[in-house]
Amino acid sequence: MANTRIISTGDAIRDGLTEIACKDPSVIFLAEGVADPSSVYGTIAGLRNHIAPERIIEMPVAENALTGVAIGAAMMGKRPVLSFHRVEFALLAMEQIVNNAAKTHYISRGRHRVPIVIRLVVGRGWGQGPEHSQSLESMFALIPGLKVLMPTYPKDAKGMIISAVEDDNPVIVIEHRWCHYAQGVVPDGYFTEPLDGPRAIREGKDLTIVSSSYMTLEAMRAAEQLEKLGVSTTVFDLRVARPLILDRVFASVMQTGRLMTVDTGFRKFGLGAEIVSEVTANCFDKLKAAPVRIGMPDHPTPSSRGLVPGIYPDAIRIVREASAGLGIAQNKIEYAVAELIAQRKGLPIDVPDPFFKGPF
Amino acid sequence: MANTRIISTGDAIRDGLTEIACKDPSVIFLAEGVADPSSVYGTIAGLRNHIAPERIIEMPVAENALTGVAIGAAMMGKRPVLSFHRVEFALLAMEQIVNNAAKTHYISRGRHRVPIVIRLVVGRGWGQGPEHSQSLESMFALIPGLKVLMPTYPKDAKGMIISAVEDDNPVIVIEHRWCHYAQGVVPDGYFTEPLDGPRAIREGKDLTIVSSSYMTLEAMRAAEQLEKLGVSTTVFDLRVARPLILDRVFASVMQTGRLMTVDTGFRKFGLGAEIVSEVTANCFDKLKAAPVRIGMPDHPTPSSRGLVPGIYPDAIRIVREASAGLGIAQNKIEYAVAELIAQRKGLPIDVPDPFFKGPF
Amino acid sequence: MTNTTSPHHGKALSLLREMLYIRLVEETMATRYAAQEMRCPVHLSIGQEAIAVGVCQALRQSDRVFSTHRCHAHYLAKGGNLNSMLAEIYGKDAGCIGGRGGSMHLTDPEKGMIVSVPIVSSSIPLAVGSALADKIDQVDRVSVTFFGDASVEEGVFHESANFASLNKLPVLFVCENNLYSVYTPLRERQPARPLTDLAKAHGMKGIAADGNDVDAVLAVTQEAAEHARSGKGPVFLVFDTYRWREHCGPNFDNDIGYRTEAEYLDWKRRDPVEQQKTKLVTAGSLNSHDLESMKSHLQETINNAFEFAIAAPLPQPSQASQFVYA
Amino acid sequence: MTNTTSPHHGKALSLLREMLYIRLVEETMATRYAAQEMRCPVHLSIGQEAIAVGVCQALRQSDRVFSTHRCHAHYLAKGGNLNSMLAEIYGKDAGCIGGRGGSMHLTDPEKGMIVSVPIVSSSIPLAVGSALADKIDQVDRVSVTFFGDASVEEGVFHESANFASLNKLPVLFVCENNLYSVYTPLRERQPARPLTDLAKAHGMKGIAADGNDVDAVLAVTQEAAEHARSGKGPVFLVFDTYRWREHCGPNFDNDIGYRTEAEYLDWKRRDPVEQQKTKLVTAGSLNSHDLESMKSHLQETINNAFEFAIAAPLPQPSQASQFVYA
Ligand SMILES: Cc1ncc(C[n+]2csc(CCOP(=O)(O)OP(=O)(O)O)c2C)c(N)n1
Ligand SMILES: Cc1ncc(C[n+]2csc(CCOP(=O)(O)OP(=O)(O)O)c2C)c(N)n1
Ligand SMILES: [Mg+2]
Ligand SMILES: [Mg+2]
Repeated sequence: MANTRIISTGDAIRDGLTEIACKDPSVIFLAEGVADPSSVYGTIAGLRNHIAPERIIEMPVAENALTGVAIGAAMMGKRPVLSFHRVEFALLAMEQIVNNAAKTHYISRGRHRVPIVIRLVVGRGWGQGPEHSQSLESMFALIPGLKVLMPTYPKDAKGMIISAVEDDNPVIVIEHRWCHYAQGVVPDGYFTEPLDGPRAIREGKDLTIVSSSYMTLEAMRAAEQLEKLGVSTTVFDLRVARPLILDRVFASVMQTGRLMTVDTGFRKFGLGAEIVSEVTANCFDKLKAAPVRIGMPDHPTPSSRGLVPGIYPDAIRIVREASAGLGIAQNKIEYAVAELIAQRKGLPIDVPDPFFKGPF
Repeated sequence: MANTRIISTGDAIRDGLTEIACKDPSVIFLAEGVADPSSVYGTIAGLRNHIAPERIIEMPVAENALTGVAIGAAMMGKRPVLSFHRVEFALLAMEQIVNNAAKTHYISRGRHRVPIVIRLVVGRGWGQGPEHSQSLESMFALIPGLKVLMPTYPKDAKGMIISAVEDDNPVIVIEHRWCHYAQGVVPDGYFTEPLDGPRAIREGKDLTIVSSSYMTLEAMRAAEQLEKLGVSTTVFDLRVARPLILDRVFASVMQTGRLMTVDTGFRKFGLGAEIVSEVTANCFDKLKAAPVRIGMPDHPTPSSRGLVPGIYPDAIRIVREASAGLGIAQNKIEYAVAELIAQRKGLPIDVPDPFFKGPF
Repeated sequence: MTNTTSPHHGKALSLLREMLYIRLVEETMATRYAAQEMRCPVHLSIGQEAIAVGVCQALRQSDRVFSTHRCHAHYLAKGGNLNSMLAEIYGKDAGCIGGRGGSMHLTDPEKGMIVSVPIVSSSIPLAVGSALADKIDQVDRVSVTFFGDASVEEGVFHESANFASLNKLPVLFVCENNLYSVYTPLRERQPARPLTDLAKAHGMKGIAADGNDVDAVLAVTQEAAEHARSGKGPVFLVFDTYRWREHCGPNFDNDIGYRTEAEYLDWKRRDPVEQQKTKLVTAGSLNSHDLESMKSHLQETINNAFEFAIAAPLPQPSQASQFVYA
Repeated sequence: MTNTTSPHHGKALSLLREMLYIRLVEETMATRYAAQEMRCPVHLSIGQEAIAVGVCQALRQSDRVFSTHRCHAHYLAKGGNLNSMLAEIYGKDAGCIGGRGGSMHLTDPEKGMIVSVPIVSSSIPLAVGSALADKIDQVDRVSVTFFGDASVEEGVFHESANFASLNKLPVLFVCENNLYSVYTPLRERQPARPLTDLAKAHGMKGIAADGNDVDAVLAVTQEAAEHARSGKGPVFLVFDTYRWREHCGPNFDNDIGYRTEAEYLDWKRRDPVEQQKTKLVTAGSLNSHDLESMKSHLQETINNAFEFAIAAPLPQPSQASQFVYA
């Protein structure tokens, strides 16, 4: 078996990209500051030591054209990895993404393929403000022809990013900036993870949670506390928002009768809406209560730390909403909440939690 | 009372825009071919006879900047009406729409307002193909700060478009090209319709349908046949996809226990997902069956008339899916379907139906 | 195209034949459109044929072309299969993409007709991406993006031009300036200045030539292709021309008021096909008999292709859900 | 800004004071940033002050400014309230927008600082829209859009320029060319050519001047504003300059390798504040005592503003859901 190391999701993504870049000479990289001292938060750092400089392409601040350029190169046999520092910048490239990336294989009756990876980072913390913090995954999940990934944990992220580059379809990878800090055990070298949808990372019989990206870390913390309250919880890390394959979730809800979805993006019109609708359609007779959705509130995200309390869903909210329908004594709930607060050790609201550490 | 005439939704929109343009000198118009012989399918024709030419502004083929220009003018006191011939063209302007249009009021703590109207037309028929036929309302409905309207009937469309222009928020109006042809009685002169959400246009006690835009016309045809099958149906014309106010729908489902949503856009991640999730959350105990969603299938829309049968939802599909759970004899269903087919009088699949005519 | 060319025919004659071929294809389409069997929008290039032909004749088969909503001429000039084109426009399974796209999406990858995209300017960066791939692989291929005069109004044109110029990519940006975007004249969309100034803004070589003179188009494109192929960077080519018929559809529309019959007649006098014919006749390399036989040969091929397309079966609805994912 | 100006002070002195004021505000920010109380990204303009000041001094209060992520200097130069700015950056309720945006969204509409937008080039068309409104209303106001050298890479810049030029709108496109986009030098993002060629491409007047010489900036902006105001159309102004500190944050970063200390020192020798100081001293209109008193006056105002911002209360979480809809 391969050696392993404890590294962060950000480093795992870098390692994965480096592996596949070394393995497949058709992989090319485009980004603003592609080889600068930061190299997209270090996630594409050091490529120059491994591959020819022609494959590392600086992009002017021109997201729409450069997405099209990457699509054109992909149609002609390259495997471009395009990295944007924020999801928002991809709003400039929606036409290329929705039309040329998503539909060229279809329209060409399979003659062309668009094996492009577009990485989008969700900002959070340190006053990012309303235009550097949006998590718009449902905008991309809406579009047939795209694949949409939301990796959470280091090992999974490394294997998924390699699979994404190897996939013959356009793949949008939404990376939460705070996931970049999550630590975990990751095998060295080349390996892939299947892009096959939600994965149960904790099994329980009373409640099914489907959470994505950073919210999975909060859901796992919540599940620990819920266990103490006597609620045994299955947590699915969504991983793949499109194609959305929910069979395992159906099977779980068939047992638990209860579903909660937790999005990093907006609650309204978020991923949770589709998941809840499908689960309701498939598990109607087994549902013990209406599924619950958690996500960002229906307004832009302000910058000030004074304004954000209560906006970002967290383990506390999950515990409160999950225990609501289950007749758990209020004092027990408050005890669990107090423990969650204590875990944060007084850290300000706008920096990543200390619980990120530790092997998964 | 005002005089009335029977006109089409397209003409009603033109009349509404002309009324408000005459009433409010701050209303300006921008479009590609703003005053050409077609003038956006005639929906902004003849303005030159009513208002100063400076208020009718030709736009170069530059959707992103011109959306920004309209937003800038709106912030400075104008009420721009921007018309795009296809929803797809707005994909180029998503950054301006999602950031500057939707958030400037919020970010400026209410100091600025963006009273802009952006009209987007959904294409259908005559081989439009995959990039001239998309109905992407859920992309816009996702964004807090926007209002999203989907007018269907002539009178409502005229009143709603006037209300949209008078509204102090950015309003996206998604107009289905086939709705443009729908005929109905419309009062002359100035009047408004409230932008207050779904409206029941038919009342029944067995089933609640929430349909939007062109699909409401199909839903109404279906409801007529369902009546003959003994299923009494409430049909809500959604009208407003954001803000999504569903109280009346909840009240109806509380009675009927059954919900069906019918979208012009994709079924997956469509408006129906949010509606179903909310209704399930609010009416769980009264639901007799899992809500059913109908919408476009999970692939792009091809051009050939040979490929589209079965793709666009229609009255026949609504009748079949609605009667499925209700134990209606198959021969009765086939009879209703046959009648719906007969109503089309052998018309090809890719042109609007004859049932568009007649006062509503 | 048709394989009637014998080796002793000169380039000039083959240029004429290509243009005539495209002209006849589209005129036949225009005639037959009223039958309502071509059930998709059509954007004809009648009057603009010299550009497609002149440019493509300067290319190698391995060079790549990227086109727009107005793609028939590019498709044919690059050697695209006529049967597949017409079957596509008739929505048939035998269409180049099985009826999925129709007239605005013509594709024949084997012939280097990579893709046509009906969103204005949307295919421009694709051509640049193709050139980037070739540059990385050190292949001496040229990628060509055809577009109209309105396309330079879209930001993505500028973004693409900047990137192509910066990286000295082998791209030809071919602007067919037919003076209109739908019904709107150029002067109502752009300030007055030579379109080649757009090239200068991006540090790129720019050349303007008469788009109705196929020899001129061929000559400057050869120069440009040589420039791009040899690693000197992209070239922006501007060809003035005129669309004879309506923006979308088979009819003439000089009566509806957005342009004058006089303007049309002025351009019609400079018909690229007639001009080339006259050149050849004057030079004594073509007589009216040869011309007529060329015409009837071409028309026969074309008629056969129409019959093929009309007789061909529609695709099955079940195919509509195929090829969403590779 | 501060109201210490007495009428006999000349323009030159007030230019110096404005620049010094901005310099001292940002240097104080840099010093205090480590306290981790300004919890948002900050993009400092230290080294670039002459452009904000020279441009804004050529404007009327009723003229409008649209800015970017790097907006502090524009905000202050246009007369924005310092207390409100610092409170905003400290995330306080008294901030110019109540802590909703932070450092990249500074706004003071009463002073004509209409909006700052941190998406590159996103505010450019807003300024054009403002000018369109004024043109329709026949108001002789000028709208100014400040942006960096990378912004001209975005298509929306070109689309905006084309439209403004076509309609002869009173817009000044002010490009602050500090040679970098984050860590990437201009030469790795754009081909070599004068930036003013971008103006020509859009049939627009373009002027380049030394962005570290406030007199030069003022002079060309006065000329440009006069041009735009009198209906002759927009003007593209290019000012070369240099950002002294890191792209985002309070530190120097010449050690990390994307640019050289030598380059920085070269530009530092052309410090806009020092140059103006020298001019005044040489002309005998300023002595070191006046200068020191000016400085300490300014610093006192600034310190008070920081104390105000630090002491001001945070907004209430319940406010976060307000003002979604008007
Ligand atoms: C992004 C976008 N905006 C608008 C349209 C509608 N449209 C289709 S063709 C066309 C005119 C384009 O003019 P030009 O580029 O000069 O090409 P021509 O039709 O003259 O060949 C327009 C505006 C579109 N297809 N895509
Ligand atoms: C559309 C978009 N792409 C990328 C970014 C990230 N970004 C923020 S500032 C910046 C550099 C802009 O450079 P320039 O316009 O020269 O302004 P400067 O920072 O030098 O003042 C970049 C790329 C962004 N904010 N918006
Ligand atoms: Mg044209
Ligand atoms: Mg810069």
